[in-house]
Amino acid sequence: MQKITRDVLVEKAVSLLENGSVSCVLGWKKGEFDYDITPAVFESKEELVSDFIFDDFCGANFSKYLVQKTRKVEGKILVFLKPCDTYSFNQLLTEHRFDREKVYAVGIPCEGMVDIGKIKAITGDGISSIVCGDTIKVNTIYDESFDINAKDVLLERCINCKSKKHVAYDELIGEEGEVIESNRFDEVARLEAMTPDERFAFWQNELSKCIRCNACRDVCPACTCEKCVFNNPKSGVENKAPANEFEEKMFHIIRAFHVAGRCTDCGECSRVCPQNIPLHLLNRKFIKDIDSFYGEYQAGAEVGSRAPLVNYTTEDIEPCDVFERGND
Amino acid sequence: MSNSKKYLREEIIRISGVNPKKCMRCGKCSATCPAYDEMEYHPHQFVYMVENGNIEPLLESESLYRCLTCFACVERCPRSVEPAKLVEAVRLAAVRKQGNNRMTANDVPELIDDETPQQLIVSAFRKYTK
Amino acid sequence: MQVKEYKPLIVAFCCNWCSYAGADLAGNNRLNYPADVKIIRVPCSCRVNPMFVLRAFQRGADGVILCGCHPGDCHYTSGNYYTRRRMALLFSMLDYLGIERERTRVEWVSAAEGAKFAATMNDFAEKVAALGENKRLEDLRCKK
Amino acid sequence: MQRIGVFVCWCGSNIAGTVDVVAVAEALKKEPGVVFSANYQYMCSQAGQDLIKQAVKEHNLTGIVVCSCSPRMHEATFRKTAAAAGLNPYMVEIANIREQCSWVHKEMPIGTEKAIILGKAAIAKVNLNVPLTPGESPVTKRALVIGGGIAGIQTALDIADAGFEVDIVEKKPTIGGKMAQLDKTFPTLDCAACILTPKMVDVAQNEKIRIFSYSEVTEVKGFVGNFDVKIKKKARYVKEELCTGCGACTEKCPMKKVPNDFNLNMDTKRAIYIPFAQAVPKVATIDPDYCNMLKNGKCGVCSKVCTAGAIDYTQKDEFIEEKYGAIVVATGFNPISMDKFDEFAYNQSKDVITSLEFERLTNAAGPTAGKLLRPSDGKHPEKIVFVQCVGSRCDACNEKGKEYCSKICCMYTAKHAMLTRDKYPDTDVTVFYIDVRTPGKNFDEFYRRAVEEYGVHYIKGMVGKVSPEGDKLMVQASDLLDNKQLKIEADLVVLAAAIEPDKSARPLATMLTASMDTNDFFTEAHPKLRPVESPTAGVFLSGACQGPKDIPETVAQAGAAASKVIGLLAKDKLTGNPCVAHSNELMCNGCSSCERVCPYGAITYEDKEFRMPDRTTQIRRIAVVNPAVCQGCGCCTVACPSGAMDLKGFASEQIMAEVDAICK
Repeated sequence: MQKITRDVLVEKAVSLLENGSVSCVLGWKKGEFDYDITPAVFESKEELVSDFIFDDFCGANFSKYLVQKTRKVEGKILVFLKPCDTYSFNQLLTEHRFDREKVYAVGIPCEGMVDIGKIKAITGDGISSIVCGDTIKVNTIYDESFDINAKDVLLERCINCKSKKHVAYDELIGEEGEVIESNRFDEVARLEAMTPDERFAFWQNELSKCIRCNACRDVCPACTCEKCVFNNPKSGVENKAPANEFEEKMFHIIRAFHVAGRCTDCGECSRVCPQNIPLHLLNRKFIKDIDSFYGEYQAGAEVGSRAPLVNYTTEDIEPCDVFERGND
Repeated sequence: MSNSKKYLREEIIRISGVNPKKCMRCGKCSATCPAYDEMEYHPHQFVYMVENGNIEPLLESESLYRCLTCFACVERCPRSVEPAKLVEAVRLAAVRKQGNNRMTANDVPELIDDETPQQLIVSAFRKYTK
Repeated sequence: MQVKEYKPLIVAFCCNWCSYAGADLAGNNRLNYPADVKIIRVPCSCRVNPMFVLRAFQRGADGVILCGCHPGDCHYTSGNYYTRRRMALLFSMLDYLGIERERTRVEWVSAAEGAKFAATMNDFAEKVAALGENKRLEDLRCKK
Repeated sequence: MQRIGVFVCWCGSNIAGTVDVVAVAEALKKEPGVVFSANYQYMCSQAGQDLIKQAVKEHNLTGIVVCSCSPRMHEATFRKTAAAAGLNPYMVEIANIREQCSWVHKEMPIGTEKAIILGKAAIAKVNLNVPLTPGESPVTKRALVIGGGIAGIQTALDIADAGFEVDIVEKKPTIGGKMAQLDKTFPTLDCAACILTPKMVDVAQNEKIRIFSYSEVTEVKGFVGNFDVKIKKKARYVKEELCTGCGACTEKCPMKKVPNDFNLNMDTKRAIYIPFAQAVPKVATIDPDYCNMLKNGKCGVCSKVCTAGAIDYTQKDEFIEEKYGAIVVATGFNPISMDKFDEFAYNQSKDVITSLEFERLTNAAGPTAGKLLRPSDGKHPEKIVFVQCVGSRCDACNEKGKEYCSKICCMYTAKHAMLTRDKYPDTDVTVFYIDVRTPGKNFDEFYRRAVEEYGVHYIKGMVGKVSPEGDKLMVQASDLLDNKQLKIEADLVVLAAAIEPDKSARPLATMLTASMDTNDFFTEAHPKLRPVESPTAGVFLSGACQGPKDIPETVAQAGAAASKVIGLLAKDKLTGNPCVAHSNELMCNGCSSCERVCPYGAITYEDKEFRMPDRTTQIRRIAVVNPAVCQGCGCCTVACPSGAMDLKGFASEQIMAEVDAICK
């Protein structure tokens, strides 16, 4: 389905690596299965040619890796950024989390990534091979094969894609897109319209699935703290296992609050959640509230913008009035 | 203030969207009004009388129809009170009150004579095509 | 099993300069409010981390109220403006998760508003009591 | 583990009447860390304090909890008690069992139960208290005054009088400000120059005062007691130290058509000029926009006539860096632009002028040598109309004007009207007013004199329109009391334009991290109790930069600001509040969230090298709190995503311990 091919990216990476402009490349690498693509650092032409992948499973957002990587690597790092990744990239720059001089960012177009969960819902377990394309061809170890329309199994975040436009890059491959009017807040609005009891039941059900694997935190480009409060015995919220309902709720409330105003809605949290908890609905609630209370704000749209929670106006809405406005 | 007065006052304020309490009584509206001498009640009085619920005399007054709706008072009011909108609202109240004097735009042309100011014609059309 | 009379537990965070002084004034004027309200002094309402609010609920509070200087009157010029944003978002989120709205509140109480402080606490305690025990944000490990 | 002593006060019957103090003392004895517990009738009395001191010594106490009245009442008392007993004063916590317990609850069991819980919370907090020592920082004993108007002059003179060095930075070539442009001052009608210029001379002659004229502040770093300021001395192409101010150059310069801003462009000056005869410093300045020599290298007349050899066409902007202990902002005001007020025909007719222009027209040193003549044709005006509140008291949505009352216009308009009638009894003077506001000593008397003795016509109403007709001005106005619309033929219309802060104030506020209101007036630390201090420590406010003011008020405020500065500079060291924020550099992300919410600019960033566990080093951006500037609000602690930022004395752990104790 992707318009840009793996070979174009490899060629670009190899040329930059060989002329010495960059010393390593952040890219996608095939994992054990066709669908578990993992982020990887490539340091040679050979590695790139043999292992670099770009297909419909390359959802991973590399922005976060730059925080640690730029501190360790001599020379520049080449990073490939899909439109949604560029927002995280900018947000991290706003927060001074890495040195822009040490990065060479190549913007690449994205046609949307697919959700292996949705594919498995169709094919069942035991996938032996997947060939990407507008029609995804899946074979299983039970000798079954499936032809699936890629558009039918897009990741939630891609169905509700907010932007095909790159907001940061040194170089762009392919065509530039536009910011999109998405319906990403519809689901939040649907929840808001429920009764408190229904909402409570919904979240109780969802959050109780949490196994505290911390994948959402570990993948989140806004969660780059040197020391996470959940790992800090002094923070008062340290906890490493899902002890009970309260812990599950608190973890997710605090996590959402910590990234509120900084979350770019990249959707990585929901993509990686092994329990399929719709975590993006927590973050989007904050984004929706911020938009309606304090005016539209897209984190990462520009470097240096003042996040809503470190800003104020004297006319801001009172906390007692948020319920009337929030459920419009 | 009696209830009926209050009601009428609320009605005028609602129609006009004007908050007469913002007025600081500087009189600039009346100072600026080109139809001042034609009017029994002047723009600043309109604001004051509406604020006090003293609207009956306005409804009865010719002044309502002497206002050219030129918006000079709206433009120059330092407090953004917008007196012309109040006049317009009282006019509307007068129209609605009588109920049977509602015209259609087609009725306007035959009422025009040489004396009629152009702005009145324009506002008549504006009003009766609503 | 012994049936215990239900008394709500309310934690009130008060800023040192306005609301804590307002609470003192309520005391000076002998204005009653329920003993269920326990005040914690903070330098400014903006010192209150959302984690403290959750902590209170975890440990068994039935309601949490923040009191600060009126907007524009903050001793530190802008602290309460940040509080206003933080708590607006936090409360909206708690509501989104189905936690009763009436359990959380922000109120601006000046040093001169002893009567408002007492009235606010009476009202808040009454509303929280009407909701009954906090079940939706309780941590059973912390229950006696 | 702490060794805590608990002291429960009866406060006579104030507490003991509703709280069983003995039971409270007994119950709290069992709390972790508590090694001593006592109750006493009046803890704050000498005997009560002695009891505390004795217990500290006998039981080796490391922390104290006093269950008594509000900490706002006696926290300071008990901290002193602790210090006297050799304990760190910040190891004391108060449980407020009077104002927030015994006085608001009626029944003994309820009061007692709550008092115990409040005591437990205080004990839980003290368990986590650490001794705190206020930070100290040295004070540079020199003050900077930004702005050389009457506010800046008075502040500088008062500071210098106390023996401290003061520098004045003034962006114009001379100090004096707006007051130097005025003719007479209300309500006494003494001449502005007569009372101002001696002060200007005092400034020039005072050994403690340096004047940086034609200069601007371009950078401010540091904090209270230790500001580092960069000042740009603009090139005036004249060597200040050589120029004698003889004025020969200003007479010979062939470039005569330079608008004279000192006279509000109502006449012209030369390209080399001294703004006015009593200028301080009395030094010529070349206007580079008009000087032929500077523009195209042709001329050089001034250089030829200057016997002192002071002209230097190659002069460059010069930057001066200086340290200051305190900064006084005295940037003053300007009348707002009349461009948007089309109805008054200000841009259409030369005979519609602002009040400040009127001041110049009546000033003996002004363009007409003090004769009141119409700018258009130089004729004597027979009918003058004054319009008050032009651009003042406008609605917030009105883009032309200002929401506030400019405060000085009523009085100067009365002054102008009165002086006109005094000098030219044949001239008819009408003032249109909305309200006449005269709260000030002898102010209303002054206004009444204008009406009663001088026959000025005061008409309640506003002017709606001014239209030039021939050589006259047609003024259309309302007379609200007579309920009439007036049409007056006038020769001169004078607009009392609203005043606004000088444009240089906003960038200056950013440099100083001093806060401003929406109108760009500087905000005071407290509107009633700290009116001349900015919330930013070490920055003080003098004159109209803080809000519209007349001269007496400005001088009073200037003196007040000076006394605050003197109070600061008199100290050798500044002792801060130890309850300040501090950042744990190991956890800090360097993300700037804390810096953005800090109202005091107390947080800066530095790159620090860290040694990593794998023996490599990493350079990370980390936040550093300046304890001398931090006021301890704690806003940064919540903005910090990683929890690296904490507040001493109100640490997150302490507050959570209180929460836990209350909820237990």
